[in-house]
Amino acid sequence: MTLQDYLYYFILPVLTLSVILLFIRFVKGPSISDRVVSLDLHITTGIGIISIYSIINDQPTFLDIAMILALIAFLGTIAFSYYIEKKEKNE
Amino acid sequence: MNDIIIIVLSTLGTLLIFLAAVGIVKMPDLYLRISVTTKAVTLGVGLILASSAVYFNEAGVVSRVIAIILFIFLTAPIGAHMIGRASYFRGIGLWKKSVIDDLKGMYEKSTHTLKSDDKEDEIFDQ
Amino acid sequence: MAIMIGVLYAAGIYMILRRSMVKLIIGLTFLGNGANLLIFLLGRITKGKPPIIPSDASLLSDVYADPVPQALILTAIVISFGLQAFAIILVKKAYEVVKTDDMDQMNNTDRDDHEG
Amino acid sequence: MKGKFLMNLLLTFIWVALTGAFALINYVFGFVLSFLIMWISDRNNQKTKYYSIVPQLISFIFFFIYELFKANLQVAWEVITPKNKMKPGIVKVPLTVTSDFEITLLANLITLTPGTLSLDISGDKKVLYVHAMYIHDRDAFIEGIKNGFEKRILDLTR
Amino acid sequence: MKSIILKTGSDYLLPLLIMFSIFILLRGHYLPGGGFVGGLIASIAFVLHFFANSLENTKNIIRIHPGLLIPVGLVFALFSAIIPLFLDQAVMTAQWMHEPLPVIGMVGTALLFDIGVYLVVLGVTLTIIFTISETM
Amino acid sequence: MLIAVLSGFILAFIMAFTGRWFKGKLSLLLSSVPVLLFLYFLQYSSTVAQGETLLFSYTWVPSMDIDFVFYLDGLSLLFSLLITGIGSLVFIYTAAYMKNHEYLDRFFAYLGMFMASMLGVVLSDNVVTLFIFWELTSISSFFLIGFKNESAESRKSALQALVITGLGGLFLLGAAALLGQITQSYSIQEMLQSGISIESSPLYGIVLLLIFVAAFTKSAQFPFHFWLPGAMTAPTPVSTYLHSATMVKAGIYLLARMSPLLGGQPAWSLTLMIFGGITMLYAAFHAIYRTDLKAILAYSTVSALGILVFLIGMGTEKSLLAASLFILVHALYKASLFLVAGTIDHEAGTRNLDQLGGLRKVLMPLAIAGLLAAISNAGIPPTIGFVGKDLIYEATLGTDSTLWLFTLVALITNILLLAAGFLAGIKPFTGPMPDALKDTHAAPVLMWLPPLLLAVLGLALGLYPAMIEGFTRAVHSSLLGSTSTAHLALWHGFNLVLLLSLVTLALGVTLYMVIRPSAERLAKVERFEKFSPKFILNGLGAAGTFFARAITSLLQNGYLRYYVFTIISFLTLLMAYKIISGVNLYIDYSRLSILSAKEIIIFSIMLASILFAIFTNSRLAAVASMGIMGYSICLLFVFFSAPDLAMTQFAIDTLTVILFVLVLYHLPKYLVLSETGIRLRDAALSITFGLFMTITIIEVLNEPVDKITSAYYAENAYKLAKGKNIVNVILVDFRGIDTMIEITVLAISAVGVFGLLKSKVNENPLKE
Amino acid sequence: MKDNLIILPVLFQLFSAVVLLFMWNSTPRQKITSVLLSLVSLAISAYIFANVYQTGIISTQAGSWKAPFGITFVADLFSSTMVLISSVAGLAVSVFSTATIGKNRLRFGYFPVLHFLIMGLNGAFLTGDIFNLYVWFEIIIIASFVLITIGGEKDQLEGAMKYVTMNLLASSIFLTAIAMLYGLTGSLNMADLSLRVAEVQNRGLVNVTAMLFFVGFGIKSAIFPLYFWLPASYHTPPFAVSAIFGGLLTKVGVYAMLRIFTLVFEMDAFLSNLILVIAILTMLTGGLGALIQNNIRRMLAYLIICHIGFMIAGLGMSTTLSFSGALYYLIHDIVVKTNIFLVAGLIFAICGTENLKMAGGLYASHPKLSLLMAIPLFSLAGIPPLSGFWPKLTLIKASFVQEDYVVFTFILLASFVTLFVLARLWAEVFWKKREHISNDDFFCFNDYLPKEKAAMVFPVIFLAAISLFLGLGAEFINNIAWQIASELSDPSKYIDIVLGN
Ligand code: NA
Ligand code: NA
Repeated sequence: MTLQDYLYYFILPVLTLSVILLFIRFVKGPSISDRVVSLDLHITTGIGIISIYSIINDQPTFLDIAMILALIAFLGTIAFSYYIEKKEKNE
Repeated sequence: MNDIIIIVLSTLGTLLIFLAAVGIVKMPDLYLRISVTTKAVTLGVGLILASSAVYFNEAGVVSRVIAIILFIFLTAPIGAHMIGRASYFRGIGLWKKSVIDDLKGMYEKSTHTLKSDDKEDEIFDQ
Repeated sequence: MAIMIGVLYAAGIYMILRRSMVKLIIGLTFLGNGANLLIFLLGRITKGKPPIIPSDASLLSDVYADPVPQALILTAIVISFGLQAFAIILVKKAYEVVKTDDMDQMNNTDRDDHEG
Repeated sequence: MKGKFLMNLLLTFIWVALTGAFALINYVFGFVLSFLIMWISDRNNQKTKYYSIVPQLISFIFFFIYELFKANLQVAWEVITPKNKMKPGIVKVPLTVTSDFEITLLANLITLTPGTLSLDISGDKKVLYVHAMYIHDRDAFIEGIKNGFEKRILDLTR
Repeated sequence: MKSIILKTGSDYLLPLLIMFSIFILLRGHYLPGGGFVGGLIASIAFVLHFFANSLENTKNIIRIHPGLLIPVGLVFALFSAIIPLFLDQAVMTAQWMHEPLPVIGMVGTALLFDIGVYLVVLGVTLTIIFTISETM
Repeated sequence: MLIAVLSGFILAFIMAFTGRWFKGKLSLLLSSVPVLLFLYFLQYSSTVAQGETLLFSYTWVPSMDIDFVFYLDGLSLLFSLLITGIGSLVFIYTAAYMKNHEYLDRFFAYLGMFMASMLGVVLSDNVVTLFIFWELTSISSFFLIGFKNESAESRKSALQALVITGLGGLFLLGAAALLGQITQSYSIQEMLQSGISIESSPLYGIVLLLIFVAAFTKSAQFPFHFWLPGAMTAPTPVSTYLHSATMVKAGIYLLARMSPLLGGQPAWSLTLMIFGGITMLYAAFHAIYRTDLKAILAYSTVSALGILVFLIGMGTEKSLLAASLFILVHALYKASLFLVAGTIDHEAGTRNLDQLGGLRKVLMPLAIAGLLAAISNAGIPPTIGFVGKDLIYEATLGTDSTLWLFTLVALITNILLLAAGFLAGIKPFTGPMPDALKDTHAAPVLMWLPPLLLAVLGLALGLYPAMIEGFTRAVHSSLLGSTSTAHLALWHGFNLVLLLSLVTLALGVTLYMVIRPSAERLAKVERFEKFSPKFILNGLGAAGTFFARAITSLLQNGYLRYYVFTIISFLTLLMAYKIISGVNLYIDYSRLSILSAKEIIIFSIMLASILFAIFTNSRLAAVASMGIMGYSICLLFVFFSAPDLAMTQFAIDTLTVILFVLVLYHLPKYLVLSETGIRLRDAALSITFGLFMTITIIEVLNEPVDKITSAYYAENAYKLAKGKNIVNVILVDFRGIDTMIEITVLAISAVGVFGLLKSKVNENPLKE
Repeated sequence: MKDNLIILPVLFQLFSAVVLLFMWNSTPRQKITSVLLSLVSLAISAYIFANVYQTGIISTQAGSWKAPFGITFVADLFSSTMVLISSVAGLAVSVFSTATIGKNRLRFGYFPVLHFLIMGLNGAFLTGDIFNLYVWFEIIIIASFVLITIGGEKDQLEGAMKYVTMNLLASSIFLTAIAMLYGLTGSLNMADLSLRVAEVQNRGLVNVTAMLFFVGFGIKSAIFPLYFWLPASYHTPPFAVSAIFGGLLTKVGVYAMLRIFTLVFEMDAFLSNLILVIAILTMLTGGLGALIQNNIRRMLAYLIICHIGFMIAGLGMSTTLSFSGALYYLIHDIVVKTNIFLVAGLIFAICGTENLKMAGGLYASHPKLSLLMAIPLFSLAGIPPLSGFWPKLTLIKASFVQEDYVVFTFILLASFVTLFVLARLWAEVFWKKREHISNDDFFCFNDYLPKEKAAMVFPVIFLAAISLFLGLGAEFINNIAWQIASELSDPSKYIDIVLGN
C-alpha cells in the first residue's frame, strides 16, 4: 500500500465523512450562527482535503487554492457576524 | 521516513477534524460547538498542511504552507470570536446546563457597547 | 455530473418561478453555476492534471485538462458576478422603493392603463 | 521606529518565502514592496509596538503548542465519550494587559485553545468575557488564564 | 460593533493580504493566479479592514475614491490592446521586453493587461461594497 | 412628366416652410399649379384622342424593378384631366371658401399632395409605384378628412377612412407583388403584352380577391362604403375633390385598368356586378333618406361608384363605354353639386334640407349651377348626363340572359339618384325661404363660378358630345384593351333606352315631389343601422379590441414567474421534440468518467444544499446554502484540475455571499409561498427541463471531439505567449479580448450599483 | 485600409467611455465630449463601412493568433452596416440626451454607460467568435441594466426586475448553447464552427443546440412567446434610453439569429417552419398589444415586437430574397424606432404626458415639429415610399416565391395594424385638442433653453433625414441588403477569409 493509496482510501473518506457531519449541523441549524460556523468549518476542512489531494496528485499548485480558501473563508465569517449582529431582532 | 511522518501527521489531523465534526453534531449549544470545533479543525488542518509540506519538501511549498498555517491560526480565533459575540448579542442562549453567565445583561443594545461590570448598569437604571 | 447539472438547472428554474425576489436571484445563481459546470463537463474532464506547463518543460505533452473551458468559465463566472452584484442591489433598491419582496406585486408596469 | 523596521523585515521574509526565490534581488524587491505596503496601510496607526525579544517568542510558541495539544486531547475525549462532564458557562476575566495588540493576542490564544472561547471585550478594555467548557471553579479558571497566557504575553511585550 | 480583536487583527492582515494579492497577480502567468484573483484578494483586504474599522478609516487609507481605479485599470487594459495597433499589428498582440526583469520575469503587455484587470477588480469590488455600506 | 406628377409634393414641401405667406390673398396664386398641370395634360389630349399612347420612364429602384414609368393613354389622361381640372376649380374655390382660415396653407399643402398622389396613381404603369401613390392618396386624404382636427367626429372619420382605405391599400400591395410574381414584371403594359395568362394561374383567385378588396375599399363599395359618408366631416372642397371626383374613383380606375388584364372571367364579372349592384341600390336608397346635403351627395356618389363597378364588371363593349363616359359625367356633376352644397353651407350656415329653401333669391348663379348639375345627374337631355345614362341602359340591355334584372336594378338606382340629385341641386333653391336664412349673403364669385363652370361644361359636352368622342374612344380602348370604335351621340332615336330614360325621369321627379326629407324619416332608416356593414364592422372592431385586450392581458399579465414559466415551457417543448425526434439515444459507458466516492459525496452535499435552499424559509439560510454549493463546486474544480477556476469561484462566491448579507440586512422575511398546486406544476416543469438537459449532456459527452484549439494552446502557450499557466495565458493573451470585456462588465456593474444606490427618486422622467 | 482597424469601433467606444468616466464629476463637459466622440465614432464607422463596401469582407485576428485559435473580428457588409447604423443611432441619442437627461442621472455615469452599450453593440456585430459574442451580449445587458435603472424610479425598478431576470435567463440559455456547441465540436470560432458543426454525427444534438440558440436569442430579440420583458420595461426609463433600447437592443438578437442560423446552423424545414410560425405569432400578438395601449411608449414597445416578426419571418423563409427583406427592415427599423422614441420624448416634453388620452394639441401648437415627427411615424407605418415600405414589399415578394400565403397575410395584417395604431397616435396626440392642462410646475418644452430645444430636435431631424434617405434611396439600400443577403446565403467567402484559406 503506497502513501497515495493510504491517503486516498483512508484519509480522504474520513475527511469527506467529516464534511457530511458538518453538513448535518448545517441543515439542523438551529440558528443562523450554527450554519455559519458549519460553513466556516466546511471551508477549513476543504483546505485539508485540498492539501491531501495535492499530495495524491503530486501537484503543489493546489496548495495555492488552499491559501486563497483560508484567506477568504475568514471574510465570509466576519461578514455573517456583521450581519447577525446588525440585524434587528424582531425580524 | 518521510512517508511515516506524513502518515502520522495527516492521520492525526484527519482524526482531529473528524472528532470536531462529531463534536459539532453532538454539542448542545452554539458556544460549545464553536469552542470545540474551531480549534480542533484548525489544528487538524494545520497538521495536514504540515504533512504536505513534508511531502513536497521544497522551499516554495514549505514557505507557502507555513504562511497558510499562520494565517489560519490568526484568523480562525478572530472568526470564532466574531461569530460568538454576535450570536450572544443577538440573544442566542446558552445550554440549559451552563453553570455561569457573567455576560448576561452587560450589553447595551442600543449602542452596541459592552460594559465591564454591573454597577454602571445600576446607575444607568436609576 | 450530468445529473448534477440537470438538477442545478431544474433547481434554478424552480427558484426563479417563486415569488420572492431573493429566491429569484438565487435561482439565477444556480442556473449560472449549472451552465459553468456544463461548459466544464462538456470540455471533458481530466482529473489531477491542471493545464500548467511544468517548470522544466516548454510545452504540455502529457495528458492535461482542457484549458479552454476553464478560461471560458472563468470569464463567465466573473461576468455573472458583475451581473449578480447588480441584480442583488436592484433587489434591495426595488424592495426599498416598492416595499415588497413579492414579485407578484410588481405588475404595475404591465397594466394596460399604466401611466408611465 | 524599530517596530516598523521589524515589521518591514518580517514582510520581506514572507515575500521571499512566498515567491520561493531566495536571490538577493528578491529580498530587495520584497523590502521595497513591503515598505510601500506599510506606508499605505499604517497611516492611521501611530502607536505600534512590535515584539523584539525573539527567544521569548519561541518559548511562548512552544508553550502555546503544548496548551493546544492538551486542550485538543481533552476535547477529543469529551467528544468520543458518550457521557459528558461539561460545565460550560461564560466567565468574566479581568485584564491586566492593556494594549490592543496584547488583548487581541490573549483573546485569540484563549480562543484557539479548545474548550474556551473569547466572546468579547468590554468597551473600556478592562474585562474579557470567556466562554468555557469546564468551569469547575471560577476563580481557578481565571487564575489559570492570568498566570498562563496573560503572564507570558506580558513577559513578551514589556 | 467594533471589536478590538478584529481591529487589531485586521491591522496586521491588511498589508499581508495586499502583498499576497500582488504576489498572486505577478505569478499568474506561470501558476494559478493572475490579475483577477489578485484584485479580489486586495479588495478583500480592504473590505476586512472596513469591517473592523469604520468606512472613513478605510477610505482614508485608500485616499482616492476606489471608483477612480476603474477607469485607470481600463486605461491599462486599453493600452495593452492598442499599443500593437501603432506597430501595425492586430489588436491585443502581445509585446514583450527582450530581457526578463528580475523577480517578475518576462514583462510584456500581458502583464500590463493583468495589472489593468487587478485595478478594475479592486475598484469595482470596493466601489460596490463601500457604496452599499454608505447607503445602509 | 415626373415633375408634373410630383409638383404637388413640391408644392406641399414649399408650403411647409413658406406657408405663412399663403394664408391670405396669395392663396389664389397656388391655383396656378393645378391650372398649369391641367393645361400640360390638355396638350396631350389630341395625341391621345388619336389613339396613341405615351410612356415616360424615370429610373428609381431598378434593383427591385420599381421605376417611375408613366403611361399616358385615354384612361390615364381622362383621370389626369379630371384631377387637375377639378383640382384647379377646387383650389380656386378653396381660396374663397376657406378664406383667412388659420391653416389655409396646410390645407393647400395637403391638396397638393393629394393631387400629386392621385396623378401618380392614374399615370403609373408600374404596379408598385401605383400602389405607392395609392397609399399616398389614403394618407393625404387622412389629413384632409381630419382637417378640422379638434373635432372628435372629424378625427374618427379620418381614422375610419384611413383604416378602410389603408386596408385596401395593403391588399393592393399584395396584388401588385403577386402580379409581379406571376408575370415577372411590374409593368402593366408589359403584363398585357407578355401574353402570360393570369387567368390560368392558380393564383388568379387570390389576385382577384386582393384587387377587389383594394378597389372596393377605395371606391366605397358595399360593405366598405361607410367611410365615405363619414368622410363628409371634411371641408367641402375635400368632399368635392376626393370624395366625388377623384380619389374614390381610384378604385374604379384600378378596376378599369385591370379589366383588360383580369377581366372576362365569371369570377371577375359576377363579383363586380353583384357588389356593384348591391352598392348602387343600397346607397341610392340611403341617399334619399338623408337630410344633410353632403350626406345625400355622399350616398349618391357611392351609388354612382356602384354603377361604375357594375359596368366594368359587366365587361361588355357597351358597358365599358358607358363606364368610360360615366366617369367623366359623374365627376362633372357631382363635383358641381358638392361645391354648390359647400357654398350653401358657407353662406346659409346650414346644409340641412329641413332648413333650406328659396335660396335662388340670393344665390342665383349657384342655383343655375345646381340645376344644371341636377339635370345632368338626372340624365335629362341635353346634358352629357343624358348621354351617360343612355349608355348605361344600353349596356344593361345589351346583356342577354339576365337583362331584365340588371336593367331593373339600373332603373331603380337611377330613379333614386335622380331624386337625390334634385334634392341636392334644386331643393335648396326652390320654395319659400325660411326666416332663418333671411340674412344669407350672395356668394363671392369664386364660390359660385367653379360649380357653374363644371355644370356648364356638362351641358356643353352634352350638346356637342363629338368634342370628346375621340377622347372617350381612347378611354374605351384602354378599358377594352383593344381599339374602340365607339360613337357618342346625344340622340339615338326613340327606342327602349329612351323609354327607360323617360320612365326614370318621370318616376324620379315624382319621387322628388313626394319626398320630404326630415329627421324623423332619417331616424326610421337609422334603426336599421344595426344591420349595416358599418355597424357590423364597428362591432368587429370592438370585438377585435376586446380580443386584443384579452390576449394581451393574458400574455402580459404582470407576473414574472408566469413569463419565465412560459419561456421555459417553450424551450422544454422544443428540446423535447428535438431530442425525441432526432437524437440517437445511446450511452457509451466507457466514455463516462467513473465517479469516485468523494465526488459522489460532494454531489450529495450540493444536492442537499440545493434542496435546502429551495425549501428553507429563511433567506439567510438559503444564501448560506448557496455558499456551500459554491464551495462544493470549488472543490469539484480542484478535483478536476482547474486550480484557477477553484480560486476564482471561491473568491467570487464569498463576495457574493457578503453582498447578499449586506443587502439582506434590510429585507423582510420570506412572504407567502405559492399554492401547492403551483409549486407542483413548477416543480414538474423544472424537473422535466432538468431531465432533458441531462439527457442532452450525456449524449453530447458520447460524441467524439477533436480539440485542435486546446492542443494548439498546449503547444504554444510558452513558446509563443511566454506563459506556463495556460488558463491565464488564454485569459490575457489568446482570448484577451474576452477578459477585457469582462472587466468592462464589472466596471459597468459598479457604475450601476453606485448610481442605483446613490440616486434619489425623481418623478419627472425628462427633466429634473 | 489596415485590416486591424476594423476593431476601432469597439476600442474607440471603450476609449470614449473611459474618457467620460474620468469626467465623472463634470456633467457639462460629459455632454460635449460624448457628442464629439459620437461624431468621431460615426466617422470611423462610415470609413470602415466604405472600405468594406468597396473591398469586401475584412477580418482581423486579435492577438495575431490565427483563427480559430484566437478571437477573430470580421467586418463583412452586414456587420459594418450594423456598426454604422448603431453609430448613427448613438450620435442621435447622445445629442438628445444632452438636453433630456437630468442631473440626477448624468451624475451617475449615464454617458459612459451609453458608450459602453454602443461598444457592446459594435463588438457583437464585429466578432467572429461565438463565446466572444456571448461576452459582448453581457456588456450589452449590463449596460442596459444600468441605463434602465438609472435614476431609480419605482416603475423603472419594477420593469427592471423583469428585464433583468429574463435577460439573465437568456444569457444562461445562450451560454448553455455555447457549452453544447463546444462539447460537440471543440471550437468557438464561428467560421470554424460552420465547418465542424456540419461534421457532427448525431444531428439530433445539433438540432437541440440550435433550439437553445433560438430560444436564447429569441428572448433577446423579443419574439413570441419570449418577449414579456419588453412591454414590461421599455416605457419606464428616460426617453433617450428607450430610444437606444427600442432601436438597437432587440435588433442585436435578430442580428445574432441571422448570423448563427446562416453561418453555423443549417436551416432545415422544421426550423424554418418553427420560425415562421413564431414570426406570425409575434406579429399578431405584438400588433394586438399595440392596438390597446394608451401609453405611447408601451404602444411603441408592442410595435417593436410586431416588427421583429417581420424580420424573423424573413429569416424563416430563408431565401436570399427574404433575407434581403429582413435586412432592409432591420436597417430601417433601427433608425426609425430610435427616432420614434425620441419623438415620444418630444411629445412628452410638450404635452407633459405620454398617455394618448391626455396628450393632444401638438399640431396646433407646434405645426412644423409635428410634420417633422410625422416622418418617422409614417416611415414606421410603412407608408410608401418611406423606408418601412421597401422591405415589406420584398418580404411579401419572398412569401410569394415560397408560396407562403399565411405569412403574406400576416405581414399585411401586421402592417395594417401598425398603420392604424400610428394613425390613432397621430389623431390623438397631434390632432386632438389638449384637454388636460398639465400642472404648472411641469417643465415644459417651451421652458427649455434654445440650445436644449435644438438638442432635442436636431436628432429627430437627423434620423428623419436618414430614414427619408433609406426610403427614397431605396436603390442603394436595397443593393446593400441584397449583397448582405447573398453573403449570408453563401457564407463560404466569410469562412475562407476568416480561416485565411
Ligand atoms: Na476572463
Ligand atoms: Na480574469
